[in-house]
Amino acid sequence: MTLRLRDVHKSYAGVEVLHGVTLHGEPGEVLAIVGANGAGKSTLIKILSGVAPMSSGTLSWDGDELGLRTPHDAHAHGIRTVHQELSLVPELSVTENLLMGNFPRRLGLIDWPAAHRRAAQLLHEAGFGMIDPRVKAARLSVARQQMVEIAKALVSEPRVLVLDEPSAVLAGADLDALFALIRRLRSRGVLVVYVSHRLAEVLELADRIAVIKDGRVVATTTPGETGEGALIRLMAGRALDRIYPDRRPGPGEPLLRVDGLGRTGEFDGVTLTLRAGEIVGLFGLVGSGRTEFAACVFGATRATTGTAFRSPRHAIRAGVAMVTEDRAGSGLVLGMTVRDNIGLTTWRSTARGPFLDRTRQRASVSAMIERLGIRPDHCAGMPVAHLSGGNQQKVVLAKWLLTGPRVLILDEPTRGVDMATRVDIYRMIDRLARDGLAVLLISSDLTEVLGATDRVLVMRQGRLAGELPSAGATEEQVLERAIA
Amino acid sequence: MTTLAVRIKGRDVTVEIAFTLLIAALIVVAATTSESFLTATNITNLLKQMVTTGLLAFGMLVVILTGGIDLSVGSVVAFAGIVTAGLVHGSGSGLPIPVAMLVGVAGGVAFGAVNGVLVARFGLAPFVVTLASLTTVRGLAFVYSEVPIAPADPGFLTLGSAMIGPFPLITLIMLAVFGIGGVFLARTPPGRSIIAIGGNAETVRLAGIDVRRHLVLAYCISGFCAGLAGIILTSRVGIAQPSVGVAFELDAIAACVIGGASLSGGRGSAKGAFGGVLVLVLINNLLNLYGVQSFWQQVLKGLIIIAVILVQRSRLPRSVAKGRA
Amino acid sequence: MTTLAVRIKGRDVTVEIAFTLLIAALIVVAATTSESFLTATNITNLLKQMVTTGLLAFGMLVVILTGGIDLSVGSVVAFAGIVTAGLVHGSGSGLPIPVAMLVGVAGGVAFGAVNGVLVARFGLAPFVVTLASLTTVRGLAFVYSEVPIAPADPGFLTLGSAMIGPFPLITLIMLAVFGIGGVFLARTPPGRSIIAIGGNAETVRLAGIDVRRHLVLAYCISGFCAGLAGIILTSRVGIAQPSVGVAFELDAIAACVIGGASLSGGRGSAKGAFGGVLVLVLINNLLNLYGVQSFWQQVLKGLIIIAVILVQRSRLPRSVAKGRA
Amino acid sequence: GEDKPGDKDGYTVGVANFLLSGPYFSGMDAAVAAQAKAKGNVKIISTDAGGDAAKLAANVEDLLSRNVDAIIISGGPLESAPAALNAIKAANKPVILVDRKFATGEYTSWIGPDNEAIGKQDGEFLAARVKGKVAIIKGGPADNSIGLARTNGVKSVLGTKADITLIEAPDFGNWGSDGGLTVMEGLLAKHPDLVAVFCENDAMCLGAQRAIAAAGKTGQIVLAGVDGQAEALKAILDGTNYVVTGLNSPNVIGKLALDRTVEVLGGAKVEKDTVVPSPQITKDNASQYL
Ligand SMILES: Nc1ncnc2c1ncn2[C@@H]1O[C@H](COP(=O)(O)OP(=O)(O)OP(=O)(O)O)[C@@H](O)[C@H]1O
Ligand SMILES: Nc1ncnc2c1ncn2[C@@H]1O[C@H](COP(=O)(O)OP(=O)(O)OP(=O)(O)O)[C@@H](O)[C@H]1O
Ligand SMILES: [Mg+2]
Ligand SMILES: [Mg+2]
Repeated sequence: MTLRLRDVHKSYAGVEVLHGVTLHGEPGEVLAIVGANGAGKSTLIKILSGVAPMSSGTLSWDGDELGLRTPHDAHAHGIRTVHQELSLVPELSVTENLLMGNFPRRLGLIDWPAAHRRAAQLLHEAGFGMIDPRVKAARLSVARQQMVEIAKALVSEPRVLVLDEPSAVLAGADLDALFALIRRLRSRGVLVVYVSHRLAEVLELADRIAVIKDGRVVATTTPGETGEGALIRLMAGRALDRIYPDRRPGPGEPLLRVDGLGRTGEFDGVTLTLRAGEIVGLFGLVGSGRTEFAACVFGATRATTGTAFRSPRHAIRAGVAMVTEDRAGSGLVLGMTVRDNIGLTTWRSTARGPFLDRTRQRASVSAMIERLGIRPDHCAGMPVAHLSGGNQQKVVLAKWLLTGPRVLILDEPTRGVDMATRVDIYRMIDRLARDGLAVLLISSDLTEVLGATDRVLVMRQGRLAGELPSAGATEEQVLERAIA
Repeated sequence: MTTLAVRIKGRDVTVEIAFTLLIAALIVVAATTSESFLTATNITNLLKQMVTTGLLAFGMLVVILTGGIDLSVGSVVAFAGIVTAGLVHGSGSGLPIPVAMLVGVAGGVAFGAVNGVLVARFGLAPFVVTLASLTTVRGLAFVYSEVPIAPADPGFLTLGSAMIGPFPLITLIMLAVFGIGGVFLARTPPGRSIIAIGGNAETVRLAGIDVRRHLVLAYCISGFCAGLAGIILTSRVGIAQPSVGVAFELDAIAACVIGGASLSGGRGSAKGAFGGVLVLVLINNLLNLYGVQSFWQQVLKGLIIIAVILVQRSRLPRSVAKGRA
Repeated sequence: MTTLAVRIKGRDVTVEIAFTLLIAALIVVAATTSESFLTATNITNLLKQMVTTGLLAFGMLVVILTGGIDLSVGSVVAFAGIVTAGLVHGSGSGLPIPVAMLVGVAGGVAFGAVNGVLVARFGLAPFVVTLASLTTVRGLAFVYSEVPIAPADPGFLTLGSAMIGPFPLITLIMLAVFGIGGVFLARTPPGRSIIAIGGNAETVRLAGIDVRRHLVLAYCISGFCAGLAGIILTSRVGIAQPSVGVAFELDAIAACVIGGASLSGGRGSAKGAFGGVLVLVLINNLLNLYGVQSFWQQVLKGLIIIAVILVQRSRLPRSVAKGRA
Repeated sequence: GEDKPGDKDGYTVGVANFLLSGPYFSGMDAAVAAQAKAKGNVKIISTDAGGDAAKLAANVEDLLSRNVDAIIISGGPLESAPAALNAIKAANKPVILVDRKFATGEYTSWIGPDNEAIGKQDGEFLAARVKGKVAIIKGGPADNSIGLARTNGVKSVLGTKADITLIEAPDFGNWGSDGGLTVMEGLLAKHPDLVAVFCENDAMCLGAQRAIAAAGKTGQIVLAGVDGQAEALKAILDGTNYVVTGLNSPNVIGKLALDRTVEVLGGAKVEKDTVVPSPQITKDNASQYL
């Protein structure tokens, strides 16, 4: 009873990204896969789930080979996958997204009441009972959509459950619910393949850990015989003496002041000031309204009380930049090249007369690719859709840094970003702050929110529920303010 | 969150009510301002006049739900009609009327299948595929018979003229299509899959559902409706003309959108589309009853359509609303 | 990895080469199989006959790039033509020809602006908005004058008949539109923004670019091209007919898609659209030179279009290809 | 209650146009209305089916439901409308056809031209004038037998002449000037040596004339049309290469049609079919029709 990948190769458009991966997993274990952005984790998983065919190699269960050609084949063999990118049908109800393809029927017709009951039960069993199965998926926050994605994989008890960065958008209680679920499944003999950049949770959860680097398995180990530092060294090929930079000296003059900002049904009476040279963390549970608050400040949505920028245009003119949490939805133009995506914000400001200044665009873009270490390093002309998740995130960041912002709002900027790169990002934010920028770092990652910032604001149900200096504050202190 | 859901539900409901009120309003206005509106004859006319657009609109709706579009329906109407009439008329070799009609409808389904395969199997843009078949099928209709065909057999007019009690048979047929079709979309797995495909084809594929087969099915349904409309139209007019049906697709599409369907797929309902058909037919009927001069009718029709979808718009979430077809 | 980019690039190039070869092939076939193809007269005809479709295709391309569509161009062609002719003809009160033509084009831009505002400001589906204006504007053309108008002044014919060396003036005008337009799309911020909007309007909006204004601009450009096509066609024919231009939009859209544009927006090029126009015009011209009978021409035209976009398809990534309009 | 015609001072007459978007048809509609105005006691309700046969039936039904006393059908390219005619019969109202005589179905009276005769006229005129290649530009498919009749007329004359070869354009001019232009351009490319062109209506001829002028063959090719559209008459009068057309005046037909309708309503016994003469129009007599 073993799932075996033997000598798996995979090429996109003739370029090999997996160079002979050999890996196995046993029922009733949690196999974690870690690796830098672009290492090939998602690709491996696409192969496991029949989404993308392998170029060569074998995938076998219990000795006999599974020729997976479609996701359907994978399902047939009890292999269920939660992919990195959210993929619910927004217009349909949670119930329908969950049961798609196998509805309860009466007289050949779908029995909706029964369907809703079944969905509610599924969500409950998965530990996500707080979600109303009748709501349209589009109405759910990113985090809750992720929960639905996970519940989807449990419609029929899987033999193998593959999770590609499921925790990226989860925090607090939701994250605990997920871990509990994974442990339950393991105890029922399910093989759980778990991809994550959050090494702490990997070490806490996994039975075995496979480290992938540049399309090869460079090590398989167990939490017992390794630690974060060691893993990072394996992934990045370099040691990271420390993750978070030193605290910055006391802040300078105020750059952005928000006073009693509110938006009906989302957040209310939020007042804060961002000063030059400081990094302010904004923590909150999912659904607490941080994203909505940020969008409103930036002028992407209209405030109902208080004043913010009239439009993103005005915000940018005033030197404000915002990295949104939804990369595909509002961060990138997936059909366009990396160059166009990075240039988007500066086309007009750098134009020569009526024309784009192409030479200047080229120069600044390759400078950014260099500076942020976006891989592959010659990606400027590639469709951004062909980059790995983490590298796409860097492209978004690059786009905003080019506007030379004085205030930088980052909504979950390290979501899906590997440890080494996170460290780079923390360093970069730190450097920016030291150069006199004010940074608002929205994050659901407690350690990050305490480690990388000077002070932490906590949001609860759309209201600011407290402020703490990051130095010396404990995760418990932050959490208790975040939980109603 | 429940409250939110309710609010959402509540919101949709308000729009549907608004839409129903709109139609009611149209009727009231008509009834009060034109003495001839509520006459038995006129009501019967309305019932008959909504049949062609109605049938085409339902077929179109199914395709639109997948995120596609079917521009070829007008040509298919002509083809099905002329072939059927030809087979009945066929000197001596004339088929029995029902058989001939079956063949006509089958032809419609066949063209639908071709469209569907080109879209699903080869991933071509539905707009262009059906634009091409609009041209080709129209050509074939003329190739089959350049001259109009009026079957001698008076029985050929039965389908188009028969009344069941106070209701024209053809109207009941159309209502049946909407009824059965509505259930198909709302209560059967293939129906739901078609809607889901319009929302996010990739997700449906990942759910292990055969997207291609469902796409083909959708276009076949549209072809079926067009074929049916073709034979009904022919039997109603009494003569089949290869040039009939030009631009029929436009009214069908308008009806769907007026009924709240989104041309990017995933949103729309049989109920809505039927409402859309009512609105269009009422507008035409009214403008005629008022004796509005033909060209002004066109001017007004366009403006009214805009006005109506402005009401509908409130249903779209902002994001969706952003300038996409 | 280097190879990857090159290969991807290489891939695009291969398709473009294939496309260019296709056109070349068409020309060679034509030249070898029909003695009349390479005659000065026929070449001049080709150059003239591609003008209307060409102008409309470029305007359509810009709208398609935003993810929209403009069905109203055919009606706008008629409106611009009849109004211009009317103003010139105007008994006594006749305007100078250039002024009248300016007014005609301005009318086109105005209708474009209305379409654009309805799409951008009110978030209505472009298909339905322009479908409605197709109806309304056609109506207005007839309201302006039910009967054709033939301006007495022979100067009215100059624009349509003037030759610059061996080239018809109007062809040069169209080429200029493609040239300038191509640069606009490839090399200017608004041009790039229009393409980006088709890819992901929300991202563009958050990047501080005024999506609405760019959408309106796109529809104005389409209206401008339609207006220009209208006055050119009228000056070429010498008579303005309110009924002219029906279904012109279809050829324009076909040209864009044959040229590799995606109707869901974000992908397409002026070069490609121009190639599409060439293909369509060559097909028509060939079928005529061969004396293919009209209905068979229609049948073949549809089939050829399918064939051509099957070649184009290789350009689309699978995901995009999935059954969306 | 259903009011008997005659026992009231005025009539309501419905006009069902198959399509108005053509100068000939809108002219017909206008002529009927004008004559009604002249008569004073006749109210006109005009409808347009926009080229949709079912909508024509629907419009006729609408008119009947508005209880008109009689219906005039301007069928345009529509070959017949049995269902519409049946409906009118069922409501036992008189129906007068203008221009288009329906192939099937019962009608009260028809007033229109003899299209084949017009074709013959043009043919004879050309035969007397030219030798060599003569092109024919058709408006549309033969499902519109009006055009067919005109072409047959021409063919019946020119087809028999040894010194004339007929060339039918492969595609249609769609009854419009722009269509006439493009079709003619195609013809000129393939047959530079044409000496004459016959078009199934004047609109196409006017376009064809432009193409010929652009090709610098005005001196070589003469044109013959049908209808008597104002621009054509002017071109003929000016002595251009547009040499002949046959009058098919919607004004005349429309006027007669309304008079005929009123006669019928008045209970008079009327002629079933009335062919309106279509005088040949050339440079010599063009002035009197302008
Ligand atoms: N469709 C594609 N076409 C071309 N190259 C691709 C495609 N998808 C992925 N790649 C490349 O394959 C490599 C591995 O990508 P993959 O998404 O598996 O990385 P990953 O390990 O999941 O990274 P992340 O942690 O950022 O998600 C990357 O270099 C990426 O650029
Ligand atoms: N399940 C839900 N259903 C409907 N609306 C929700 C739901 N969850 C959140 N919302 C709305 O969205 C707002 C914020 O959601 P969101 O989860 O984006 O906030 P957040 O703090 O940014 O959390 P995260 O960034 O982790 O997603 C909530 O205040 C609420 O109005
Ligand atoms: Mg990944
Ligand atoms: Mg958020």
